[in-house]
Amino acid sequence: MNMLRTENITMKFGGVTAVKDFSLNIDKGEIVALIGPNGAGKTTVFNMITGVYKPTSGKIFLKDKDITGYRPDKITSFGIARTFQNIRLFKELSVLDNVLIANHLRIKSNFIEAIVRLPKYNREEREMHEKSIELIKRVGLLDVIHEKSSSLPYGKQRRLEIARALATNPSILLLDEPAAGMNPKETEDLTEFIKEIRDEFDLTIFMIEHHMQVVMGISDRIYVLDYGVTIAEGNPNEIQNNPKVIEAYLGVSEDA
Amino acid sequence: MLNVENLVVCYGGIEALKGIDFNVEEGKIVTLIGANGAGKSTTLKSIVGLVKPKNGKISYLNKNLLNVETKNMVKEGIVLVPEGRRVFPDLTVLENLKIGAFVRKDENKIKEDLEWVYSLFPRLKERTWQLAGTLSGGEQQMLAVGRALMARPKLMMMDEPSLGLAPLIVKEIFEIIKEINKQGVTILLIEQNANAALHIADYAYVLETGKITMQGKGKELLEDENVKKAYLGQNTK
Amino acid sequence: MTLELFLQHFANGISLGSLYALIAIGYTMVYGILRLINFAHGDIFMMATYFAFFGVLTFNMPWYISFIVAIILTGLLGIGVEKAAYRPLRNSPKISILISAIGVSYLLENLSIVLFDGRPKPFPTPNIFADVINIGNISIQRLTFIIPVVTIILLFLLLFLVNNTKSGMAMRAVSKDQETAQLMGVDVNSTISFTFGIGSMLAAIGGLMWALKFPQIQPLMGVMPGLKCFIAAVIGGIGNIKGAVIGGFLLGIGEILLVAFLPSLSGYRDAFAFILLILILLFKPTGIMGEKIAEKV
Amino acid sequence: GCSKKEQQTSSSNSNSDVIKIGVFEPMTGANAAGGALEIEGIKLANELYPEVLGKKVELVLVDNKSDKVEAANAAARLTQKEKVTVILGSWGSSLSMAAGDIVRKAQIPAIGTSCTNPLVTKGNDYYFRVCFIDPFQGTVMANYAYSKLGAKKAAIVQEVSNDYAVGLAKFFTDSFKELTGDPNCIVAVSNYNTGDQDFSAQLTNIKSANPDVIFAPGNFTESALLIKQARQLGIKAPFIGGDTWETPEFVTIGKEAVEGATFSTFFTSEKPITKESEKFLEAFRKKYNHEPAAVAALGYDAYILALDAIKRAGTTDSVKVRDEIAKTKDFEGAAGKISLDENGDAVKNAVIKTVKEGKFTYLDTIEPKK
Amino acid sequence: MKRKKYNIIFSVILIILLFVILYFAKLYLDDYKSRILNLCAIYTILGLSLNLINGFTGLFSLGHAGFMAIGAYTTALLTMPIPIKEQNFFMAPLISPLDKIVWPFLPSLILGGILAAFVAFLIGAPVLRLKGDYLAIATLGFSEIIRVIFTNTQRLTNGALGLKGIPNTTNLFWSFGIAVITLIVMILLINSSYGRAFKAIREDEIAAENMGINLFKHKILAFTIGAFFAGIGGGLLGNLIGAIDPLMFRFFLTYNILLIIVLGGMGSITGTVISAFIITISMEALRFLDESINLGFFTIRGIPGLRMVVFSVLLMMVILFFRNGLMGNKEITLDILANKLSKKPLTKGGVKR
Ligand SMILES: Nc1ncnc2c1ncn2[C@@H]1O[C@H](COP(=O)(O)OP(=O)(O)OP(=O)(O)O)[C@@H](O)[C@H]1O
Ligand SMILES: Nc1ncnc2c1ncn2[C@@H]1O[C@H](COP(=O)(O)OP(=O)(O)OP(=O)(O)O)[C@@H](O)[C@H]1O
Ligand SMILES: [Mg+2]
Ligand SMILES: [Mg+2]
Repeated sequence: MNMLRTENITMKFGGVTAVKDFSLNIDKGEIVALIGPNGAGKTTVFNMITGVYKPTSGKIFLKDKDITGYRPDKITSFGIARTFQNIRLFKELSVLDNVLIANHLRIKSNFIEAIVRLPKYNREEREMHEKSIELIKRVGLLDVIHEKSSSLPYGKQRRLEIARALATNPSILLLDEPAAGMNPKETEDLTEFIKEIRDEFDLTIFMIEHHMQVVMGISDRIYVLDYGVTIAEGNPNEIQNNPKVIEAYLGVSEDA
Repeated sequence: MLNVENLVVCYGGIEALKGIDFNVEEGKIVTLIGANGAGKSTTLKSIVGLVKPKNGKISYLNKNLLNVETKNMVKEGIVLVPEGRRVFPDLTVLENLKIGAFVRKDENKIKEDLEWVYSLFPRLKERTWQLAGTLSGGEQQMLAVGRALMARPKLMMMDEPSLGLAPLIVKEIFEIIKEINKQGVTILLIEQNANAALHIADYAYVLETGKITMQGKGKELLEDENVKKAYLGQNTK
Repeated sequence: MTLELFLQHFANGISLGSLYALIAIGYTMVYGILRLINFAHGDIFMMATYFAFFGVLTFNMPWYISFIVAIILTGLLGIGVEKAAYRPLRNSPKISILISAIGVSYLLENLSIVLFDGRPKPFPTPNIFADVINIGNISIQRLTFIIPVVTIILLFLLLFLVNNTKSGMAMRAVSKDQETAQLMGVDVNSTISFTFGIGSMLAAIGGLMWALKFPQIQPLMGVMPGLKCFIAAVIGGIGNIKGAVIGGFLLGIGEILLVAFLPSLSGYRDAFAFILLILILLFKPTGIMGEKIAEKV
Repeated sequence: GCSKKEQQTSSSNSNSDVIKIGVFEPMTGANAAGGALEIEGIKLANELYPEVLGKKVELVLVDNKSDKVEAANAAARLTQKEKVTVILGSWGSSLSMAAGDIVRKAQIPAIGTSCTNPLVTKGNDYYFRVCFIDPFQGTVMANYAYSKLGAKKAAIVQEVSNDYAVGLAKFFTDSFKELTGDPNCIVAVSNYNTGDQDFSAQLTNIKSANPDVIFAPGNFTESALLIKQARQLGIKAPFIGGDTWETPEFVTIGKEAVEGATFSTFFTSEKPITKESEKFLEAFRKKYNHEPAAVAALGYDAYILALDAIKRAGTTDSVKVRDEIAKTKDFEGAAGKISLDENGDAVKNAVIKTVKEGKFTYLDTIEPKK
Repeated sequence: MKRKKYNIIFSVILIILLFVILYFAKLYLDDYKSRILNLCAIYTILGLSLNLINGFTGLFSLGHAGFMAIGAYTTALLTMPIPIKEQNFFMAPLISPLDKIVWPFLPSLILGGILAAFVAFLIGAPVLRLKGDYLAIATLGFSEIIRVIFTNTQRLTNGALGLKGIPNTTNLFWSFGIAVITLIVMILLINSSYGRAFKAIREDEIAAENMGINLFKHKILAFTIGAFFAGIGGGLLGNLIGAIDPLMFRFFLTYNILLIIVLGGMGSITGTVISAFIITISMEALRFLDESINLGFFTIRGIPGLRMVVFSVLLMMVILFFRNGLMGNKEITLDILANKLSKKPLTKGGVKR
């Protein structure tokens, strides 16, 4: 089944074209990676998909529903969740609150019902708590559940971001450089973790990453952007041996 | 050249550094590796005086650095390439480079150094008049390094210069570090990319939750089983 | 409306607008460098007029000497205010600094009520400023020609300072990232002091021009001009020096024309500034010349 | 905790060898200047008449800060904590009004000094005043413009955010229309706000309407600037206004531009009206070394009227004192004879003054219409 | 769950206690002191409502005085007896049907709140798109616009003359009653899922939006609720003082409230309550500075204005020393209080509210 599809999306900032005619196709359950040099437009693709930017032209479909131009919160409610390249947690709030907040979009009680604490609201609140604690346990942060999120070390913050994204009940998860700032060991753990959550939460994953270990290790398919243009697409093997990709991005084959 | 003894730093009540000692010899590349939150950035920040240590000694060329204000570090010949590049986004590339030489008065020498930096990073020369904020991540990193070099440092400290960079650029950056070192600048390098860092380092320290747990020549640590397991991952060839 | 009447209104507008522009420049500069709404700007402006007043009346200085002394004293006052009230809060939440700024504003106002007493004082206007020039039926004060010239000269001086000098470069660097600027050897404290000094001296020049045009000074005289000129700065895109000049002229001329064409709405004049502000912000959320806040996600 | 302590101090305060008179004036804020003038008069009166009923009179000054919330607090403080017998003040009708209900509830009489708005005393048995009210002043100036200046067309520039100015403008308009019989006799109406300093647009419009006279009630600060700018724009028509103009600053700021500006007021030092006036003038000049403002005389009058009423009542019981104040008839004050009407407003002469060679010069006295 | 029940019982006891104390306060306190207490309660309401907007949702709004003005005028115009209205509007008659209507206090107050909220809703739609300082100046602008309109609409608001003779309905029970209700509503709101969403917006708008929070809806919700309580606070204030005019609702008023929340701690409910009391009482306590101090044989002449000088200096010192306010964004919760109370007599807790 087709999960996410873009048709020739283009993003221009002033005179600069950050992304040009990007077309993408991701099936349910796939792990797809997006790579390319710095400034190639990868994050911009994410931003268009999640509604942070409205594409200058082109269309985006989620499960064949046209979602182009919707607000980010709408898109999240349709089932797309994301993490950020430079972590954006709710810094002053606790780990638990961070995850609880991501449940808010599914709440049915209105604010008056919430203020007077109708049983309906209390039930919802209880369910949110249970689900959040479950998620926090899953990403291994139970011991720091009441800590302020900004006091966590970087790696844990990354995992919290993933837990928070999962709390929105997504069907597809967008990860922007999840391994940035991690050492090779941590990166390896993360790779495993991504695979696990894909299976456990029945997810589709679309990620941006510069660490080739991760990308080559778990992706089913890879898209390569350079100066906003798609220069290659294929499975890890094909990409690794694509001369264009080597020239623009990987460099002569040798491990980074 | 740089000597750190029993350095302790606290944020609020929490000890981020629990008494570390290390040494940077003149003309060498020394690297500090460690997991996230181990305290690597904190170490560099306390050397330049951005955070005040609770305890310990930092001496540089036999001078106590704790009494030197951050703004005077450059005059001492110490520069820091901060984590996350931190170029001045609405200054042009040229202005960013010039501000690197802010305290220098030798106009002629500054011109020479500008040419030197341009020769190291030809990409920057092409973009002299571009606003730094519009550069791509890799170019910004080059600019940050170039800006630091404009101060004619004796000791250059770099905090994760490869963060978020594409593999090709990472390679370039490490090449340049080696090159700079060859030209006589001592380097203290912090990296998550332990593999690459250890390859170019003369000497390395491993920092774990605020303590130095291991040290040795770069090549030695590369072979060390513990280091391999904790920092290099199994998949490394 | 006859052409003559319109021209008279227009001259009035230019006259007021250039005054707004002059004060707005100082406002916007301090904001541009420090990202701080310096609510005390209007009161610093008021202090300058008192300095000049006492210079002329108590110390019998010739007006030009007294003006220069006043401008320098005001610069020092600005530096002092920054040291005492803003510097200690440099790493605090923005709103604390704002509260402190408003606190300084109230302090200066009340202090001058205590020191100079609350009653208005006549400001000595040398005749070379006060002369009225008649062109046909249109009457224009000489000052009306002087103020725009001063404004434009200061505009170019300031643009030069900020864009083409080493101190200007340091100012711009400090405005974006104080920590890194420090690492480059920039003395953040003295750069900020310098900025405040210049900003306050600009306020002083604005204040003196204001007092020459409206020759009456009192402790609360800076409040309304302060607010209006802040609005002018925001309209132009706060932080942008050219924008401040545009905003000032737009506001001054707009106010006059509102009263001119719709006299029954003259009571709404103060609201006009805000309405213009809000309208412009709705179409250009960062003002006419303002930088886009392109937050990279 | 802290409330108990205050109660103690307040009970110890009510010791009875002094009689307390509250002075309720703006000492800070926008109206501070006016307040200061009145306090001058009150203090002088207190020096001349320091005792009543054999007891020392103590003035309790509170600052209403030119602010309504503060005014109410200040009044409450006088009535509750200080337990004064009478309250004097305030400059500024709105501030007096803020105190109105408080003094009525506390049953402590208040004597307004220069608050000329009719609403201050209306429906309040405990508020009186020693000045006349806005309608009278507006009428006086309309009469003056019509009969003395021979004006047929008038323009109005009013300070809209000042209740006093708006009131005066309205009563002027009503009378002037009646006098001329011409509904279109007001050729231009322009507004400005307190604190405005640029009036060029309003004045340019007025200039084009070409009125015979310009009525511009408002604060003296704004008015002086306004007239100055009018002259710079080449407007020749005379300016007339209300009592607020009578401050030295009006002349020092307006300089030659305000020459000929004419206004109604309460009092003149050139032509002592009563014996009390002479006494007041002599003492005032000696103490302060300058000419008294009209409101200083009113402050003085409010004080001596209060003392007189206490003497007549023979007690400090404030309800009895109130009744005595209400009975006041032909009381000789420094600013003329005072009779209080059923509202508690003074019925008295108005004085017309003009600026001549930089001095306020007496022009005429206008009797109240019966 | 047990803890929760215990908390509720405890709260109820505290509230009852508060009203018992108020009952005695009303009996024994003179007008002056009860006026100050009333002001404390009203400033608590205003502080809480502004804190919801600024402290919890992170919207830098300076428009509170405008909302208060709407509430104050609405309540006053609805509660004033007809003859008093006629007296007031002697220059130009009050528009109908307002000139014939007299409502009881509570519905007037609520309508005042609703109107303020409605205006906030209208204003919010365009303005809440702005950020930071721009939002601040735009909201300040709207509050000034409201004030200027009120100055110029003679037949609705009586213009600059203002309204006088507003019935003094506000008393300790009204003000504290509504303050307690506001407090409870705020606590319940802030600790609900909606409250968390507000805080998320404060922390990081972009992240919040990407987590599915409708920014506009939640911002306007916080803004409107805040304005509602500001309107109610304004209504209480008008009917406490008995006279209002447009000049009362200048920026200074907003500043005082801002001061309360900054001093108490942005994002702290208990901090707001504590600092509302501290600021209101200390403004009054410093009054002695303006007056002469009699030392028996020697009198120090009071300098008018000195009080505000000292007040400004004190404030700046407080801000310099407590950078994040007295409480930061922490709270004194009933749990903490309960622990303390087990060692101390109960009355202390009652006063704290
Ligand atoms: N809001 C914006 N305004 C203007 N230009 C933008 C904006 N966002 C992105 N760009 C530009 O678009 C280009 C692509 O940026 P993008 O962030 O997508 O790169 P990226 O591929 O994610 O790079 P990196 O690997 O360094 O994160 C860059 O040149 C960038 O400067
Ligand atoms: N300003 C701060 N306030 C409180 N805690 C801090 C602060 N800065 C750092 N820390 C904490 O100190 C510890 C060390 O941080 P540091 O930034 O030095 O780590 P690092 O080794 O550089 O890690 P990274 O790989 O994430 O850059 C971490 O636990 C971090 O959470
Ligand atoms: Mg990116
Ligand atoms: Mg680090």
